[in-house]
Amino acid sequence: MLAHSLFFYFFSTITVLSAVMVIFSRNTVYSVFFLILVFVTVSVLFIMIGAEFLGMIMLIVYVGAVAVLFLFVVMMLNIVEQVIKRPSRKGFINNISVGAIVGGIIFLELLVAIGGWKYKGGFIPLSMDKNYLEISNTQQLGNILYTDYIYLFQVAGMILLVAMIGAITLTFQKKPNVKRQSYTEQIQREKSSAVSLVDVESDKGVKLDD
Amino acid sequence: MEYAIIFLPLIGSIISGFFGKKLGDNYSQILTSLFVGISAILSLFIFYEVLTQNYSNNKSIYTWISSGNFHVNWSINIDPLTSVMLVVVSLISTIIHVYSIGYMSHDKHKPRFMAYLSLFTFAMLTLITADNFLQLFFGWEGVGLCSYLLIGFWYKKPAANAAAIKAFIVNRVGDFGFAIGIFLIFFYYGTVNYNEVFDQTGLLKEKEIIFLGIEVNLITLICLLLFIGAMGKSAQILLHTWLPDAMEGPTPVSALIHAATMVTAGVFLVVRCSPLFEYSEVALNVVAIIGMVTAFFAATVALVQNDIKKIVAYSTCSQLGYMFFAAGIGAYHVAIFHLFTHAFFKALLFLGSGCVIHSFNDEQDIRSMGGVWKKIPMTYALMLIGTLALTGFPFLSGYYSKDAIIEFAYLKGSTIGYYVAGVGILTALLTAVYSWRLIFKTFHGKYNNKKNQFSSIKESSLIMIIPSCLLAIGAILSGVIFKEIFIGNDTLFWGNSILFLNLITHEHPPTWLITLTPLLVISAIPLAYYLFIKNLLILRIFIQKNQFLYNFLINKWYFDELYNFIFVEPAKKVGLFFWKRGDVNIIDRYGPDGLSKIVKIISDKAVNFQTGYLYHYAFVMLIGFSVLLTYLILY
Amino acid sequence: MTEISLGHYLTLAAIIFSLGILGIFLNRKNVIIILMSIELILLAVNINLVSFSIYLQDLVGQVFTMFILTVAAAEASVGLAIIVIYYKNKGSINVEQISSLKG
Amino acid sequence: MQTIIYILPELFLSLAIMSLLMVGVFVKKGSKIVNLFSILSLILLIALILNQSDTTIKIFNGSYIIDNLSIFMKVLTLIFCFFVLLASRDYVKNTNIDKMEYPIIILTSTLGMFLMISSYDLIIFYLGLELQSLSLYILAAFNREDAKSNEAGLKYFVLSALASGLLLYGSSLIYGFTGSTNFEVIAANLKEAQVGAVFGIVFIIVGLAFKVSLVPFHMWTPDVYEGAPTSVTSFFALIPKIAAITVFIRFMYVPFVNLIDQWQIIILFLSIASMILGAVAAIGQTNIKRLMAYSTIGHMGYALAGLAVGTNQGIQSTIIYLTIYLAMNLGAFSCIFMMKRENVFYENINDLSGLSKNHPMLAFSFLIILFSLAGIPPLAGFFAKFYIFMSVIEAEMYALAIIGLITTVISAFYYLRIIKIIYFDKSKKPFDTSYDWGLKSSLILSSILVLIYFIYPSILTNAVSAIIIY
Amino acid sequence: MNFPILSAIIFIPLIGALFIFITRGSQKNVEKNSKYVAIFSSLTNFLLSVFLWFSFDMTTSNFQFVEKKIWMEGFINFQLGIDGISILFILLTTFIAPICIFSGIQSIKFKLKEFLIAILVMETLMLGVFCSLDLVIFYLFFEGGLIPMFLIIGIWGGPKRVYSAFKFFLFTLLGSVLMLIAIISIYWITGTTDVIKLLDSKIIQEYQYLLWLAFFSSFAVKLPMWPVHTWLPDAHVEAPTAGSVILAAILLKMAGYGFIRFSLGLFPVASDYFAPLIFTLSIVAIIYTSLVALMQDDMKKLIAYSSVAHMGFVTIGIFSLTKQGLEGSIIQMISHGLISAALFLCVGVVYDRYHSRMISSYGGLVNIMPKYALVFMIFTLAALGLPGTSGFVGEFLVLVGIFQINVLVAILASLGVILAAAYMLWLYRRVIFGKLASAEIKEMKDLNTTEIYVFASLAFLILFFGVYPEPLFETVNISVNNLITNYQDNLNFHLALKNN
Repeated sequence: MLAHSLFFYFFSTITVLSAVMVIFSRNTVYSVFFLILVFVTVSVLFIMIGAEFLGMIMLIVYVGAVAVLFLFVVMMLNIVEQVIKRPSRKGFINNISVGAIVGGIIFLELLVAIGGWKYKGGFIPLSMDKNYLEISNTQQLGNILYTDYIYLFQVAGMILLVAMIGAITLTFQKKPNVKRQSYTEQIQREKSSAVSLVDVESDKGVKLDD
Repeated sequence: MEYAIIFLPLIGSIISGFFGKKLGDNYSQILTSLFVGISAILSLFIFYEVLTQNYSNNKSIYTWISSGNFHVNWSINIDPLTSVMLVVVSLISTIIHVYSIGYMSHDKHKPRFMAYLSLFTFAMLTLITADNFLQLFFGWEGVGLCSYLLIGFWYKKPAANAAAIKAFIVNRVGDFGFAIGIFLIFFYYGTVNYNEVFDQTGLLKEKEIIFLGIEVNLITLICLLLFIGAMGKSAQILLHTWLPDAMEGPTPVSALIHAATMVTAGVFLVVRCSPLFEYSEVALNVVAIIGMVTAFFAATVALVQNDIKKIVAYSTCSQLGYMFFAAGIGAYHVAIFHLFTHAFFKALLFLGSGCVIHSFNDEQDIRSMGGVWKKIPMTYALMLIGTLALTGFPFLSGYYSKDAIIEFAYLKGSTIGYYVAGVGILTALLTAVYSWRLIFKTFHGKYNNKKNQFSSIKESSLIMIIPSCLLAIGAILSGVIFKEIFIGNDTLFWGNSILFLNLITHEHPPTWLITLTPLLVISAIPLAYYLFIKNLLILRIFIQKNQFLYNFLINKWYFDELYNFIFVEPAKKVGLFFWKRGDVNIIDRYGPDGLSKIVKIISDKAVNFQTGYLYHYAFVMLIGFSVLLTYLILY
Repeated sequence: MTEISLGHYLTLAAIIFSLGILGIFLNRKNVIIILMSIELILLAVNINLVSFSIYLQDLVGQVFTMFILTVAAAEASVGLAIIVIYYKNKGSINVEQISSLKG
Repeated sequence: MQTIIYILPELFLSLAIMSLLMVGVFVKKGSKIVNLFSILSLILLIALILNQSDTTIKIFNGSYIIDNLSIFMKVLTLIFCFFVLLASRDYVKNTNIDKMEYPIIILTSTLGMFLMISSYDLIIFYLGLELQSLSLYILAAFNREDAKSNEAGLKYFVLSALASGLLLYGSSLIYGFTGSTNFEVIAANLKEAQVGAVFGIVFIIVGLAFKVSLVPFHMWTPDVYEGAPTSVTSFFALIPKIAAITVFIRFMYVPFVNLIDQWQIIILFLSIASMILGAVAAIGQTNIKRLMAYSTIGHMGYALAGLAVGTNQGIQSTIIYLTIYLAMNLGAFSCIFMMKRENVFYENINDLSGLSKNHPMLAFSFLIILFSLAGIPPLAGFFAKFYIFMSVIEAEMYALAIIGLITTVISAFYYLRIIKIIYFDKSKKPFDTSYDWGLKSSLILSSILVLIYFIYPSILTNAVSAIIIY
Repeated sequence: MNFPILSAIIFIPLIGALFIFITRGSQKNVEKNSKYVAIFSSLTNFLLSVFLWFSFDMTTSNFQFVEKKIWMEGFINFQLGIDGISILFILLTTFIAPICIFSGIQSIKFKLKEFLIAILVMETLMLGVFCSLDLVIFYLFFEGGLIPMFLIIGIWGGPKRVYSAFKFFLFTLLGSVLMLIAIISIYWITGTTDVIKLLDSKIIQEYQYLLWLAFFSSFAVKLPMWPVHTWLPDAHVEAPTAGSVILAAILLKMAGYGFIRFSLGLFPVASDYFAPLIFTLSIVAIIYTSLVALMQDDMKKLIAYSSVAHMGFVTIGIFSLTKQGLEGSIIQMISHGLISAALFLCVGVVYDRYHSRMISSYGGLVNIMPKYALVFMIFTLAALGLPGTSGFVGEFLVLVGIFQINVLVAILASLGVILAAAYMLWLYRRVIFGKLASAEIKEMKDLNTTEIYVFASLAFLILFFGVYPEPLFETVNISVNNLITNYQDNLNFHLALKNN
């Protein structure tokens, strides 16, 4: 138990601190790195309480795909260290104060909500429960994902498809100056379209001297 | 027959009014005169029947308004009072129709003029033949309208237009009282029919009502309100201002409307309502006092006026005062008698002055006349007869009626009566003075006119003179002939049409009274001659010494200025204030325009929120969200 | 203190959630940071769901988390695509310059 | 196998999407074919959906529901999707968004909406929502050469992602506090107001309100409407509202039905705020699409007012309002599509000036539609409001009714302003008159509907009377 | 006979409008055909309504020619029917509509087709207001009128038309939305919006006050009463002649009709309670607007202000709740409908010729337009309530009626009569009398034949009803009696309820 709580505090502290850094870091690349750190620690926490599959997926999807994508875009757009113009310093202070107040209020209210929860005794992670250890978390998820949630699974596929179409449609450009090969065109090419004879009149050409 | 009397003028008016152009001037003049003439003959016939057979008739033509128990008929009611009025109206009207043919011979709009005259006759006839207050009111406003139209007949003259409007509006003020009187009558009697009202009056005489927070006697109140109407129409003091101005109209109009008929409608009303007035001592006294004051006031003003028609107009005003105080002391029949005689001689005076004006080529100022009596003897004679009759020269018509009024007032025996009699005598003297002033200034002395050659002055055409002669005959004889019938001690002529609660007998008036007035009147002739012809200096000095008094009189006691100051200007100012301040600056500014401005401001604010910055949008969302959350926590 | 309860996890999630919101408020640099803040919010959701799922001994929460992961990935790809084309057009993704549409 | 029959429309739609995608990729100049077939498939879908039985069926462990509401809303979605595609064909052809992906993405978003409409479970709802939203992000930014379109897409994306985040957080709370994601189970477990669950409700309402564009979660609407290509704007203004309102109804009246005291006040607040802002902020607008955005905000406020009432009548009035709103907006956008001069599309309101002279019929239709939007009787827009106020007043929410009607007056102002420009102002150069038949027909249809709806208004009431949720 | 005559009357103009709408062809032909169709349909309608009047049974107070169709299933039926009060307004409407069309044909220079459509649609809507026996239907027609009127003012109006049209539209809309709330509330309180049923049902006293106020807000704006009258002068001034005519002659009457039919019929307790308020506002309106009218230099504005004053009499009469007052106000409405229509047409005549509404632009018109001067005189006199014109009958009865209730009100209202004389005569004098104001107006032509017929018919009616208003009284008599009896019963019922 103690280990559990120690780990929890350790990782959650890191999580919170890196989350803070995500927001406050001036360098966007650093922000992305801190985001990755947040994901990693949270996936550790997940694994800790018995949601191993999700923990791992988290690493793969978030860290492996999403965060890298972020990084990629940041690099590509070269907005790593943008010069931040602060035309109105007052506005910034206002932003901080308003943000802090609103964020604080929401946080406190969430605490109230969480405090209102009537806990049924202690929080026992599944990993401690013997009965559930017989089937792994992954298998459990698999069991229901492909049966009860098959419809959702399909829909998720659809979402990914849309995301793909969208990303391609939006960013894919045929550049007019770039020459591309088309085998069919090359093969079907005939003489008539390729070669033409031109009668050249004499003395009408370009005079290089002028 | 009654229908013919009333509707012939209307038909004549319509034909001449709408088809006058096609008909031609002559035909429309002849037609209207003819129709009115027939109506006059028929009225005489009816008068004769009333006189001999006590004929009376109440014809209901059809229902005019019937709303719940408010039920009014168009009707023709013939009784002695009506018959007298019928004669006066239709006869004078006929004469003036004929006279107008001559007088208006140079005007371009003859058919229109004749149409108006006939229409007026029609309205006046409906007024007097009414058997209920509402029809009376119809005629009342109808004659007001015609008066308006006729005063403004020469529409190019701004003064005429102004006078016309003034006449109408001042009359409206009177009508306002009249109308409220009718409301009161209907409210308490449940009817506006004369007979039904008069029958109940006895029962209601003690009734006190709260009117606008003041407790008053019902009958008194009704009478006073009706009398306000009468004051307006009959140009009594306070509401008299329109009458002198009305002289802007053509002279026949002045004769017909503003001397002989319309203005006497007020007297007619009071007499007609004698069953009401008799029950109200207060109202009668008010009538008497107003009449008295008017008589005196108008006479004083007439003393200094220079416009020939205005003098006659003020004289009319003054004579109407006589009639009213006659009625006010309860001598209704005398009032009507004076009305009757006055109609003749005053119409005569007007027609005469019309002739004078005509002769002088539309000159009206008596200072620019004089010394022409030989040139226009007929006119002179007519004017002389009229003046004599007016001043009450013995044995002419005015003598009988006016002196009768004074005598009755004296015999009444009350304080008011004595006052009235006194003022009546004084006024009679004044009347004589200004009348003779008129005569002397106009016909005697030096010829003062600059515009016209002396030789160009000529007698008016026969078509003007002959009708005037008829009137002259009336002015001379009407007093003698009808004295006994109208105001004789034991006359039964009036029948039920006039109610006397306590009839004043005029058995034995004191001799000094009988002789005093004529003496004064006659003595005024030389006095006037001396002052206005022989020795102008005295007056001039007198005027210089009493500049204030003179100005006071020549400005007609400053009534016009006063009204202008109290009513007209404030009304305009308030109207402007309401419009510019009230409507534009307050209602619109804070109402629709203000609201739209506020909405616009809010709109701009709301649009300003939409800064375009992503993080602002997120702020708004999150702030909104946290507000909702907080609200629910606190809720 | 020593025993880690559901409340601890929920509190952690709440903190991360609030930080995500704060991030949106504070950010004056570029849109990508906002996207990352949103990712933080999603992470908070995931923590919530997983811990609830464990607590309730009910797998639905974890399934839900999986789908959220999927969607988050898809969203990130589309979002970044939009950012890229925006950058191509405007040469900047500074949030203070994204305001041609307003009013 | 039985289940498959029930989800036949969804299956058909997915298959259509994939096969059309194939066609589009592999057939040269496939965009025309894709366009045509996607429109055709919508018609087929209507047939398929109408074929479904009208008894309530729940499938996939009760996570997917097919009932009167869902059928009605799906049909509504399809019909208007069909007309929007038809009306915008001309526009799409004349701008550089004429790609084969365009109809496909519209179809995917439709699929997402189907999922939302039928969802009976938080997860499936979320997936449907995201499917739809992803498609919409893409659509908003579809004109990638146009910076405005990109900006619209970016703004919509960021804010929508934020809204989804909030919504998800709420879902997680609800899940935690009730132990289930199924609507009925949630309803069964949410008997009394627990703070956490109430929070969850607020979070979810915020997410939904964003989709319906209610104040203060509306901020994206004007910008996105203005920036996105007009064809996409018309889609935005019409179709997602159907699904969002349906989901709103479902959430409020199935899982959260017992906590009506808690959420009613929120809905009221949102509704009133939207009415006011929609009325006020549109006044100064010069871009007609932007103006339509504010108008939409206002209209959604009214629609929500019916929802706040908490009766079946209220829900039905909301649905009627929505339907009439769709018809009116279809007409309005058809008119906007006609603002074309020499193949360039105009968006400024002033470009309409003197329209009545050059195009009397178009002006007349616009007139009818605008008056209807303003809610002036006897046009359909009035009846929409009438039903809403019927139910609002039945619940004795007089303040809401009065505010609603006063904002009607204010909003009448800006509709009148357009009419003023069309009818009272000097005419400009005429627009092109070579309208596409699809555009013409959708305009004529919608304006006739709006105009003659008063003859037999029971037609909609009868149609929705079967929808009983609560 | 089951011929739905009321529906026919209501929808004939609409059908005419449809015909005009679908006419195609060259500009000239279209205009010609539209003219014929418009004149034909409006005249047919007038004849039909006269026929309706003749077949109307004046001996019963029940609603006649009742038609009922299911409309909104379950709660609202499309129900039409008339009693003695409404039929007069129907006649007025069908009479004024052709006049407007004639006037429009004369003076509208562009978009004539659309104009005729607008007028015909307007006619349909106005007739609907007077025929409908269901609150919702009533509201539909009542509000629907805003659309064509807005267009008439806005398209064919004067230079400030946009402001005026907006003011008119938004002002009246704001007023009537509250009425919509009240109508719906009535539905939920009583379970019906059927007027016949509602007249028998007794709405609880506490509700009545608010409902009355809501209805009042709508009618007061429409009527218009002080201080919400400011839209009227603007609207009148800017509207084309035909628009002003419709506005003054009929639109304002819808509010008066509404007061009689709904405020009195449905909320007697509240009507009783609020009558002093009405009196106060009306008195203020009469005196205030009369004084304002006195200062106007724009003819139409002057007449518009006078309309406000005249409508003040109407409200006073209605809420005096006496037989005379009610009948008087009905007659006043009819006569004001005719008179104000005529006066606006008069202004239109000179406006068409010289394009100025300023009084100062004219003067001495009698020299060149004697016929015009004559008709103008008749209408001026009618407007100032001269006995013998219909204006007098109405005004006088109203005053008789109110005098029985409140003397002070009667006296103050009578003051308005004096002022009316002042401003009308002054107007007349400045426009017609005097010397010709300028050389340019010398070219103005006198009335043409169409105008003469139009004016003659109006003048005839005004004078006819002035000396023989009996047909009007007969028509409304029983209905008004019934109205008052019901009102008193209802009031007593509530009083008894309160006392117990």
